[in-house]
Amino acid sequence: MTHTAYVIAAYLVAALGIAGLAAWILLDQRTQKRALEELEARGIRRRSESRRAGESPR
Amino acid sequence: MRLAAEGLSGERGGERIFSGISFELESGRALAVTGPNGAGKTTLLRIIAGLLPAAEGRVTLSGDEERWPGVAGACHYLGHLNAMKAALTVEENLAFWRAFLGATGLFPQEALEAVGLGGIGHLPFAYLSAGQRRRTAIARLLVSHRPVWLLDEPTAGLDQASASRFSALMREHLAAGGIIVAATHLPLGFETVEELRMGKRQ
Amino acid sequence: MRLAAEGLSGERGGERIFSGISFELESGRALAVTGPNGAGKTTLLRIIAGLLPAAEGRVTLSGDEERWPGVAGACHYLGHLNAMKAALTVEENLAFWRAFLGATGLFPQEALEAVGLGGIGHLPFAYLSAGQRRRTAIARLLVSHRPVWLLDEPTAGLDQASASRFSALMREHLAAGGIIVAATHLPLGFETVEELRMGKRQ
Amino acid sequence: MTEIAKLTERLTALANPTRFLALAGSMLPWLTGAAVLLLSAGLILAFAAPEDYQQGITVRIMYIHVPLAWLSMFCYTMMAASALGTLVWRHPLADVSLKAAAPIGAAFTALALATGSIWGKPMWGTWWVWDARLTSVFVLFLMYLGIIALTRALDDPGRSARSAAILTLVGFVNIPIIKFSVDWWNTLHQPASVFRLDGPTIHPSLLWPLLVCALGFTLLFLSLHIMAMRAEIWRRRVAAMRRMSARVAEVRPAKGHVS
Amino acid sequence: MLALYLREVKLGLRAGTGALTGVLFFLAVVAVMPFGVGPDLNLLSRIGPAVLWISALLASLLGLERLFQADREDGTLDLLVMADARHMLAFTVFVKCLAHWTAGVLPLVAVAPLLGLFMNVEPAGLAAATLTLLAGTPAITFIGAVGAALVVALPRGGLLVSVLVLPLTIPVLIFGVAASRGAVAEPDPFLQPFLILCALTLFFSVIGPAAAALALRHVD
Amino acid sequence: MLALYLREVKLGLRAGTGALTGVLFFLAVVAVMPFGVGPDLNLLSRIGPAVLWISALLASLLGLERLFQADREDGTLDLLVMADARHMLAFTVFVKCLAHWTAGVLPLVAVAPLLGLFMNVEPAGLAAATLTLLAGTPAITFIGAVGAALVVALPRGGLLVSVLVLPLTIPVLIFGVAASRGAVAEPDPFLQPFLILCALTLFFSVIGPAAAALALRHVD
Ligand code: HEM
Ligand SMILES: Nc1ncnc2c1ncn2[C@@H]1O[C@H](COP(=O)(O)OP(=O)(O)OP(=O)(O)O)[C@@H](O)[C@H]1O
Ligand SMILES: Nc1ncnc2c1ncn2[C@@H]1O[C@H](COP(=O)(O)OP(=O)(O)OP(=O)(O)O)[C@@H](O)[C@H]1O
Ligand SMILES: [Mg+2]
Ligand SMILES: [Mg+2]
Repeated sequence: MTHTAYVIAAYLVAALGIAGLAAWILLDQRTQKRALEELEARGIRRRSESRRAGESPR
Repeated sequence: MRLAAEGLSGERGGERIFSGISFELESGRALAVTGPNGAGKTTLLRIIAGLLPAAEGRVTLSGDEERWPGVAGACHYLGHLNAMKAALTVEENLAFWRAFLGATGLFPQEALEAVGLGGIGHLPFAYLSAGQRRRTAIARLLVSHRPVWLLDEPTAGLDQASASRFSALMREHLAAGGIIVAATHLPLGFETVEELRMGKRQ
Repeated sequence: MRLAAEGLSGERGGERIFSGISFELESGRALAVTGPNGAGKTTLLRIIAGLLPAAEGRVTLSGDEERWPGVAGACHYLGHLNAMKAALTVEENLAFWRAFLGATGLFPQEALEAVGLGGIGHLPFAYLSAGQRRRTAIARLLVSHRPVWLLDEPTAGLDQASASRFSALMREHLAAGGIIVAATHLPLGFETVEELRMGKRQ
Repeated sequence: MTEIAKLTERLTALANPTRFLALAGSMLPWLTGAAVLLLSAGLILAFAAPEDYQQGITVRIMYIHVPLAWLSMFCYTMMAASALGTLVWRHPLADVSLKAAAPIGAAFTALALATGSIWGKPMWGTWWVWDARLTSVFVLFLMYLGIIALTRALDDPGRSARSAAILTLVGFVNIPIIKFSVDWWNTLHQPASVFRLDGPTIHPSLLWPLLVCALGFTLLFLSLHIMAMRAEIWRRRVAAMRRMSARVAEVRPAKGHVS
Repeated sequence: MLALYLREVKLGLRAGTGALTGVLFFLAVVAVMPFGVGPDLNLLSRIGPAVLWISALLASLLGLERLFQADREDGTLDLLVMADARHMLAFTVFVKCLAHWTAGVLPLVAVAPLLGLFMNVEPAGLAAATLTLLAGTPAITFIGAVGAALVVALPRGGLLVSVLVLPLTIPVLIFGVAASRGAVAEPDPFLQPFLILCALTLFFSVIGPAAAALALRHVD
Repeated sequence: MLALYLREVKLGLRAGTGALTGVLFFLAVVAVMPFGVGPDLNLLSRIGPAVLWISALLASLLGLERLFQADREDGTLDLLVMADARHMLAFTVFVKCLAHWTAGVLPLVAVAPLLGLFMNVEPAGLAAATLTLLAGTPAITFIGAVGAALVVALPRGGLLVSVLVLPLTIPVLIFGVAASRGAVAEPDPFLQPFLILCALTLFFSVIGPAAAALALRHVD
């Protein structure tokens, strides 16, 4: 049943690919969030925050 | 004719460089924009010329709307770069700009004489010295008429004689009802000038 | 150490631009080359730097032959162009020149502080204003030691503060036994200067 | 207020990154959960479904291949919509959406290609043929990579937004043309060797699991996309704050005044 | 506008290495093909038009990245953008593309028959290939302009331009080759793909400059 | 010198995120090929090595003419020439060539095996093609450097001279393709053209930088 091997390979490739993509995105998220928290902890604020309390799109 | 800026703010790379700049210039008036390096003089000129979007505020030109409907179209912009092709001769360069911008000014040869370069029209632009290049770029202002001149350090690299010759050209332009906005570190050499000092930056 | 030129003549495009120029500069002396646009100031500097062949005459550097066997190798040349890559950051640019020219001077960050640009080492060179670019090029003179500085309109586009900061740097270099040859239309801002006026051309 | 103006306003409100972040934060767990649930249900159904009489067990590849292929096209459509948002309404969020979607789209397209290839080996006897559909998917993949390369090459967010949007739109206009031309090309030279996948008219027993899977993959795509958008927003804030902190000591925004 | 066209052509011929390098590359590709497929003249003549088209496509990419970059570096681009009111920017881009094509691609089309001869393509095929090149290559330049405009802010966009542009040019290539083949291989039609090719060129002559102008507007 | 090498590579890569662009470029060229010659896998696998070589040639030519021009336009070239006493100019040129090759051509050579997937080239042919590319493409860069230097040194005449120089790349191309073909097509030899290819590269790696340095010395 070599055909089963192809099915398994396809599922494996898809699973690995999606897992890799998800891991990359999650990791990226974590890195950015950490950096942001660290900067905020150092007391740096974005301009829009320092200008008014609310948020502006840019 | 009147060039007006209201509450202009400029951004570069997502960062606010200046804000709240307003001025009004009638025909025949000049504005000298001064300030330290990096203050945003070039940014301001480019915003007026429409080459950069203003973060806030706007620039308007009023007085002769059917002839000059937009600001950009009514401006000559002389930036840090000369906008000439090194491979073409001086005269070819000027002739091109004259044809492209509208043949409403001097002929290339006359314009060259006005900046004191009468004899070198046939040289490739690449062969000119730094000051001669700048003067060629100045000659470009003369080959086609525009009421507003935006000049970014026009006299950098010019010798004394050329600088005063250029002052005379600017005075003439003002006398004919033109408007000038010039960013500069050096005195412009005439009197009818308002000054806009831009902020202290490193 | 002594930089001497004997009977130099310069040609451009087969045409004699100047001839019979001689001078001698001891350690600690500066020469200001002045003259109208197209007089041949840049040409003279490039001949000294070995970038152009002299039509006649020669340039010699004597005093410390084993360390500085040739003239070109002993010179810093600051031309009209800044010799920086727009795509690299200011600090990368300076670090490269430091490594390439020999790491015998300040670190990039120190050099940047010396020209008053301490905070912008991380910006791409393309983002700098005209004056900031020039000051970065000046910082290049500091990252590697050369006894002779050849400066071509070094202060064009600098604001007042930067120009006087640069005068101070030049004075320091002279005080340390250096030699300066500077082509300029503006006063250099210090006293130990000899002047070489180049001929009248249009 | 006209309908359009109202719509625009609502969109603008949603374009506020902070509001988006809040919304994303509360929605993400549900979305991800639903995606996982649907996907597992779909796959169980898929393996419970009968084998195809012609293709045998390999038909199971369909349950991942087809949703991935659909999503690769769906993703590009969404990017084109975002591009319009950037160019017409100048939403900051539209650009974030485009930039975040590109790598996901590229990955899905690559997986569609890979699973298709793996399916092709037993079915057609070769990993790859220059068949019309396969070729246009391959070209789509190249365009994804081109967009990624462009967004990565420009570091200034504002500038890269416009560039990427223009490229995406030009590509979007071009995709039907490519599809059409590739069809033409392929039928022209080699009518015999073309693999027409009219296949078995899909039996409901195969169709239902497929639809469930497709929905699951779509939800998965959406949650990945929202996460990537969130990361991108944070990245931009970090970059802006770094720039500010580098200069904050020496820079005060200049106030102009005419003397 | 005529002034712009003439100047660009002059520059292309005078300074840019583009044109001749293009022809040279073209030559190299055609010269190396026989070594690739072996000395089978029959096969060569069969793939002849295709080889001509592919090398023309690739050769048009040479120098394309400088289309706007050179103007940006010397400040010309600013003035072209500012003149939008007088000369619509999209039209300016159109004229620049045309000039680039005249100076860079047209010489290549001109030598195509010669190279076809080397590859043993029969006269009808040669004429068809040349004709399709003439009708189709402008489309490549127009598409390329979009890529060039997108990377104008990048210091070295060379490879990137071709990466962005190549996938988009596939339809042009397909119909170009189809038409030139149609002229020789009997059952295949010539006119239909040729007309589609012309339509493509017209289509991209509108889309390309418009998109490029959009990208150039706020380059800075 | 290492600093120069690293900087040049960085410059080459920074523009288009480097390696990705190289790979992508290659994929794009390969993708375009079948549209020209048709989807016949047999034929494709035969011209595979030639296609590889052609795309490598194109990639090396793209941006090559800017090798010194960019340095001249921003004033870097002056300083490189003046540093002749510290770093011999010919060696500087050599390093620049190497960097150009690393950033522009090497990524392409590295992904050459991917070709197998799409063009059905057999493994031996693929290995041979990759090997010949690795050995031969530097020669193209070295030859190109002479042309690039001449264009900078003689803005008017340079064009003509560089067109005289660039045809030298054709032998490299021919031997490269011949060697990669020799590995698969039985009667043809592999070793002989391959050795000639290596000799060409060595020869030009000396001649090229020396000639280019000579041309650059009095650029102004
Ligand atoms: C690399 C190879 C392949 C690629 C890139 C590919 C791509 C695609 C795409 C883009 C679709 C969606 C088409 C649409 O909905 O209009 C699709 C659907 C489909 N593919 Fe593939 N495919 C590949 C190989 C295969 C193979 C080998 C088979 C089976 C023998 C297969 C069977 C199907 C089926 C049954 C559908 C769904 C039917 C439909 O929506 O028309 N594919 N594929
Ligand atoms: N393309 C750009 N991207 C990001 N920042 C930029 C860009 N161009 C300029 N800047 C920054 O904007 C600020 C203002 O620059 P601008 O060129 O307007 O100054 P300027 O007043 O003209 O100075 P100078 O007198 O030196 O010409 C500078 O700090 C500069 O670093
Ligand atoms: N590459 C060249 N080929 C031919 N002639 C040239 C070349 N470069 C400069 N010239 C000519 O040589 C003369 C001297 O030029 P040079 O650049 O030395 O002047 P300069 O004194 O530096 O002027 P500036 O103050 O404007 O910088 C000029 O008349 C110029 O036209
Ligand atoms: Mg400025
Ligand atoms: Mg000078």
